[in-house]
Amino acid sequence: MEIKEKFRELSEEKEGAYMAHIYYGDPNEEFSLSQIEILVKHGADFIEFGIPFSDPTADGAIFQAACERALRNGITPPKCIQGIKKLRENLDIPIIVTTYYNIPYIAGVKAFLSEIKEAGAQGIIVPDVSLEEANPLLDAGREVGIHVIFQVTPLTTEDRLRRIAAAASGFLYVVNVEGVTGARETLADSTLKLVNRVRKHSDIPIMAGFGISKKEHAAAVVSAGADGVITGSALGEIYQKNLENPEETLPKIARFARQIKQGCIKGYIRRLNAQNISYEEV
Amino acid sequence: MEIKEKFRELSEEKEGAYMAHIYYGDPNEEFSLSQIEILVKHGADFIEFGIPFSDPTADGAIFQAACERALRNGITPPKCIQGIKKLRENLDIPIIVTTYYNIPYIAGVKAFLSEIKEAGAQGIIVPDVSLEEANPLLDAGREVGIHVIFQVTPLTTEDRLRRIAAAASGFLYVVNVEGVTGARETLADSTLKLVNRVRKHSDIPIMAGFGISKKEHAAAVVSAGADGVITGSALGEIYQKNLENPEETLPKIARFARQIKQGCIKGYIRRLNAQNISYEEV
Amino acid sequence: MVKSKRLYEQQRLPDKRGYFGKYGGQFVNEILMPVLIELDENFDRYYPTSEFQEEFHRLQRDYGGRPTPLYYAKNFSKSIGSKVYLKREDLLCGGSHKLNNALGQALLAKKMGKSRLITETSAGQHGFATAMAGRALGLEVEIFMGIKDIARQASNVKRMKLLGAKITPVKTGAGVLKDAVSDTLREWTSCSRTTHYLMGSTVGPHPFPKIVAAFQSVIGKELKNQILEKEGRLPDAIIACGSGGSNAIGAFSSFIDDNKVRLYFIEGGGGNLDADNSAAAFQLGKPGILHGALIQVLQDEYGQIKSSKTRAAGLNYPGRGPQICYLYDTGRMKVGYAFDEEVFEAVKVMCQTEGLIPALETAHAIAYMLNHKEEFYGDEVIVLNYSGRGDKDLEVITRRFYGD
Amino acid sequence: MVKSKRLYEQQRLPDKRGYFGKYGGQFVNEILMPVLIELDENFDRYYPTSEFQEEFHRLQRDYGGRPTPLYYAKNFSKSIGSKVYLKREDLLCGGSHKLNNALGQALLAKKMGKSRLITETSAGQHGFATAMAGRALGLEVEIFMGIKDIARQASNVKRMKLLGAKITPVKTGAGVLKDAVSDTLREWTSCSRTTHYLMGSTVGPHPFPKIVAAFQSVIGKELKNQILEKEGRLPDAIIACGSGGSNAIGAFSSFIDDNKVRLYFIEGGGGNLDADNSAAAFQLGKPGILHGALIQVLQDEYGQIKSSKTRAAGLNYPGRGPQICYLYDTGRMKVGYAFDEEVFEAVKVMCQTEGLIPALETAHAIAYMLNHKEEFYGDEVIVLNYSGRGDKDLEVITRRFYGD
Ligand SMILES: Cc1ncc(COP(=O)(O)O)c(C=O)c1O
Ligand SMILES: Cc1ncc(COP(=O)(O)O)c(C=O)c1O
Repeated sequence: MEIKEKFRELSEEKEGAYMAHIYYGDPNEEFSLSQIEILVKHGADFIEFGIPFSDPTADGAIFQAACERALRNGITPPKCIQGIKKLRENLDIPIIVTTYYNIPYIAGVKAFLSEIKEAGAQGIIVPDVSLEEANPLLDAGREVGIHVIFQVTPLTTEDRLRRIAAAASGFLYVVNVEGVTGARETLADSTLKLVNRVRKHSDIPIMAGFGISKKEHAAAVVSAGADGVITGSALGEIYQKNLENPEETLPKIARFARQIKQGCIKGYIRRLNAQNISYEEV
Repeated sequence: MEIKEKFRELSEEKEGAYMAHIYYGDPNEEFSLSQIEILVKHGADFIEFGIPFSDPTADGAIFQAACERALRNGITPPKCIQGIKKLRENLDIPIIVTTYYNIPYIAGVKAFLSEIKEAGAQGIIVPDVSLEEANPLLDAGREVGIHVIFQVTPLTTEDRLRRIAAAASGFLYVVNVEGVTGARETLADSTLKLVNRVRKHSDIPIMAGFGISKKEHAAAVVSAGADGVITGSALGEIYQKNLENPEETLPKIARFARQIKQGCIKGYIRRLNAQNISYEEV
Repeated sequence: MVKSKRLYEQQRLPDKRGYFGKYGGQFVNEILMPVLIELDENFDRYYPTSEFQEEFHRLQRDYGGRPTPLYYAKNFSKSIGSKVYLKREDLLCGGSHKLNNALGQALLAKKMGKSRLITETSAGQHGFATAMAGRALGLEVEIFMGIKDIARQASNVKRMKLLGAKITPVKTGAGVLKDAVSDTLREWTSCSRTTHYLMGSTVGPHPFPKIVAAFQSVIGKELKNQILEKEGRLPDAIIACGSGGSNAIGAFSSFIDDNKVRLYFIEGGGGNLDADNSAAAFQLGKPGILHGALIQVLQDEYGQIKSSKTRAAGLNYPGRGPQICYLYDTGRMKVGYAFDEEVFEAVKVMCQTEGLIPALETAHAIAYMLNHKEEFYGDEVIVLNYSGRGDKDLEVITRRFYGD
Repeated sequence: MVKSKRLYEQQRLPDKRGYFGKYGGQFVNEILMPVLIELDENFDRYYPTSEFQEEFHRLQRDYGGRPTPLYYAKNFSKSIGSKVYLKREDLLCGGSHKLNNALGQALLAKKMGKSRLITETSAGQHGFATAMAGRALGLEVEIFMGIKDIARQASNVKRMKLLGAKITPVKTGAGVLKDAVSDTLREWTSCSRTTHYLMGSTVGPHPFPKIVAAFQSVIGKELKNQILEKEGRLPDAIIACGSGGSNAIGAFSSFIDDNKVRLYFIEGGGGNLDADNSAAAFQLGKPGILHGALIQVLQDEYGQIKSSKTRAAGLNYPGRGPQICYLYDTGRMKVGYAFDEEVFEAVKVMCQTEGLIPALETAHAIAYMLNHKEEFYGDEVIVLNYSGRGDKDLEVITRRFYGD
């Protein structure tokens, strides 16, 4: 399913979007596949499919450990791409690949994007590619038909925001940086501000990520105007507690996904309420 | 007995002089007293009576250890002076005190010389007083009646030799420095040279010391023109091997003294022989 | 090696985007972009002012001990067969060239209103230099250090602690420099408003390679004056060890346009040139993106970065800085390497000829000269950038020679 | 303190017999007299020549790293309440002022045709400096070191060994510096034709105090120019730690005639001022003869020399050099002391204010200032002779602060 289509579907359903981020192959491919299946079954609208990298500088401790384990257990980019293919056998929702730039760079950017496209991915996030370095990625993405997802932060200047919004496709990934927005400001406030700033330049959907681990976070962020939320290390935290038998944590993961998705729905309703648009409580 | 008298007596007997050097109080006073008694009984003509000092820089390892032990066992300069007094009860030969300058300096040079004089000593050797620093000692010595014994070495320049010979009284102590006279030159050769150099300036008796531990050394040095020899650490070496019961080493010490004294006698005869002066074999 | 002079005109590189030829750039998360832009602007704003220059100069001179001497190593020269001068960065406060850069960036951070410095360190030399600079300028210091390096560089860890720096152990990855850099970058994303990341070498995203090179260029400036005074001419060659390249670039800086001055860059050969046993990125690596820049880097076929290996902690980084990569690519600079065992021998030779114990890093350049005497002629004047003293490596060196 | 100017005219002291007032002299065995006379004559012959001066200057500059900076320690000044400058002898090659003298004497020994240097060391700083100077000038080196000091200064022992110096353990006495000096004197008597005894401080028989003071006087000469440049006037006080006194005399040298410049000399207080627990010879000693000179020295009622005690190995000597004794006796110089515990605190203060880890010896002067702030006024300019860096003491210092 195309990204745009998914957002249209969700807005028709009056739901915020939920994207779940995992690193494929941690601790093994089988678990990643089952985990994704469960996530989708219990509410995920997008899968952020991480291809592990040796030096994931934009990730925190949980995902660093995930990458390390996956690599130690033999995961490679080709195996990841195989994984996407396998998922596609029964999965329709958008898959967004996340990896660090050296992986596509070494494979050849265009070749890499073609391969993930062919495997069934819709977009790519490369957290260590700034707008300044994005041209090769953007060119290849356009050619191949892969959305290049950009990140913005509350610190991003107006000028950059404009230029990023212009280059962006699929959606914008809003990073709520801890410590940057000031202690007293809430997650919702800072999201609201950033959404308003983005809206001046573009109508592109906005997904808010980093540090979302509870229904309330999701609800707050969506009600403040985000089109959806992304959870990452919160998931990793669950199964990392039982790495011997990670499958045993799947029920917890299911519960977590349901919670976040509920938050996305509640937040959407709250926003509509605030805007005085009539709605039906789900 | 006065120093001069002793030398006269020895030349009448046609014997080289033997001075035995010990540090008093090592390992205890009783042993030092018995040791001196034995030395005198078996051939020593002079006793060099060492008052232990904490930093005997002109002494080698054997005598350093001797000083350290004696001090650790509680010896003090006053006890040493008491020791001289005790010796004088049955001893007639000259006693030459050896110590480092800080001992008389702290006691007061003149007071110190008076005390040792009173106790029965005839001379003093202070190995760390150069001619340049000797005036206080010389003045006090003259006043009190204690000979100040100087050392000369093969390296001593002609000018210094002249000045030292002029200041000297009692005898001159010739130090045969190891490593200075060259490896091929024998003990006798270097002594001969130095004796000849001294003789240009003075008729004062010459005693050769440092490194003499065998009859042959003594004979060689005396035959080369020295009036006698001094043994030091060779004695220490003997009793240090049995510090628990040093008295057990006294027979060895006796034998050693006899050997050295025999060397002194033989050397004297050899010299006379070489000078074609008639003599009677003893 | 007939390249146009302009190719090497330092002043023109990097370009505005931070590129030296194809190397460099700003491969970082959007979170860091505003910070890097702020840094670049502030550097361009403060650095050229006479106020900054004077303060920097005073710190370098009075705190750091600059100028460092250029020493004609007569005895060592005999073992090489040409006239060898040592540029004595070992005499800089702290024992290596690292303080040049630390003082410069700390001063810049202060001007920018930051109250805290973070950085990473491997040999501990850069961390120690940062801790000193922080204290001298009244800034807090936190240092990220791989757990393996913490164990290997115990004495520098003690030094940093004594100066009140917070040491944060990095357990991820192999627990070495590369991992510490990653962690420091992460930390920076959460505190950049108050905190400056004091990058320790000519690596990382633009403008770091430019800034570090500027602060280290004092080495080359002094060197040029000194050699002209002593020899009346430029040297025939300059040789430096390196990983990121800051001491090398510092020494080369005033000579890049003089094609007749040969430049040598010596990296860590490690145990041997087998895949996982070396730090020789020019021998075993290829271009890739690590820590914010496109550089020559050790990696596998898929682009996963590999850990480097060498006994010299300060060379134990899988990437070469962008400017060094560019100098190599254009043929302006020759690269070489030395193996650990050769390096220990080189330490011995320097100790016994000149009475100087070099850092293991520095000893790489020494080892290269000893093993490639044929490249240096009898009438030549060579300058070896003597980047640091070996005190920090004393344990390792003596264990190697005397066991335990 | 109204003394006639001539009293302090450096150039006139010592007199021909090596006396500073009543202190000094040549209390040595006749064996050494010809050697000392030869040394004195050769020093007077070579030292003033421009050839010697140039060679010495070049070594000091290019090998040693002179001039050392005069650093205005702004942050430390705040803790004192006056303007404090540090004369940075810690930046000299090897990490202390000791190399000034070692290079000078090694050069002299070479001119005299000697092929070997012997010396003793306690902190290891002087031994290390001698090993360096020996290597730089191609002379063999043997170093006598008390067994206790060998254990305490393990890292400097390693350094000296690496430079190929022979280390001879001294087991006699208390196995500390005083005993090592005695052993080196003994050794010298047997090899003086080929060997120079490179005395490490302004102690020993004439001409050593004179020679060492001359070679260290570069500190004061630089200091005077530097303070005049920075402050346009002489300092109000100069403060230095010491035992033999070489760093202090070096720093004082250009100011002895300027009565307005107060001079402070700080000795090792040790644990406390109880009889056997200190190195404070001015507090607990009296005039006596040790190691060839009449000096202020720790001793018992009979004149047996006592061992000193302090955590700073370089101050652990029972005697003060003759010139220091004289400066004290004439009232020109004030003496003070600092206890071990105060010294450790002073290390901490210097680390945390200026990012500099001082040698334990140097920290005595720092401690004195911290504990006697009332002696230094707000508008005063004080120079602290920062004689060495604390690397050699790192173990002891960190064990004190962090345990283990
Ligand atoms: C003494 C010394 N030399 C060289 C280096 C390598 O750094 P760079 O490549 O930045 O010169 C280091 C790094 O710690 C070092 O300590
Ligand atoms: C750093 C330092 N300061 C001071 C001293 C004391 O020596 P002096 O009294 O000769 O200056 C030493 C001796 O080793 C030392 O290492």
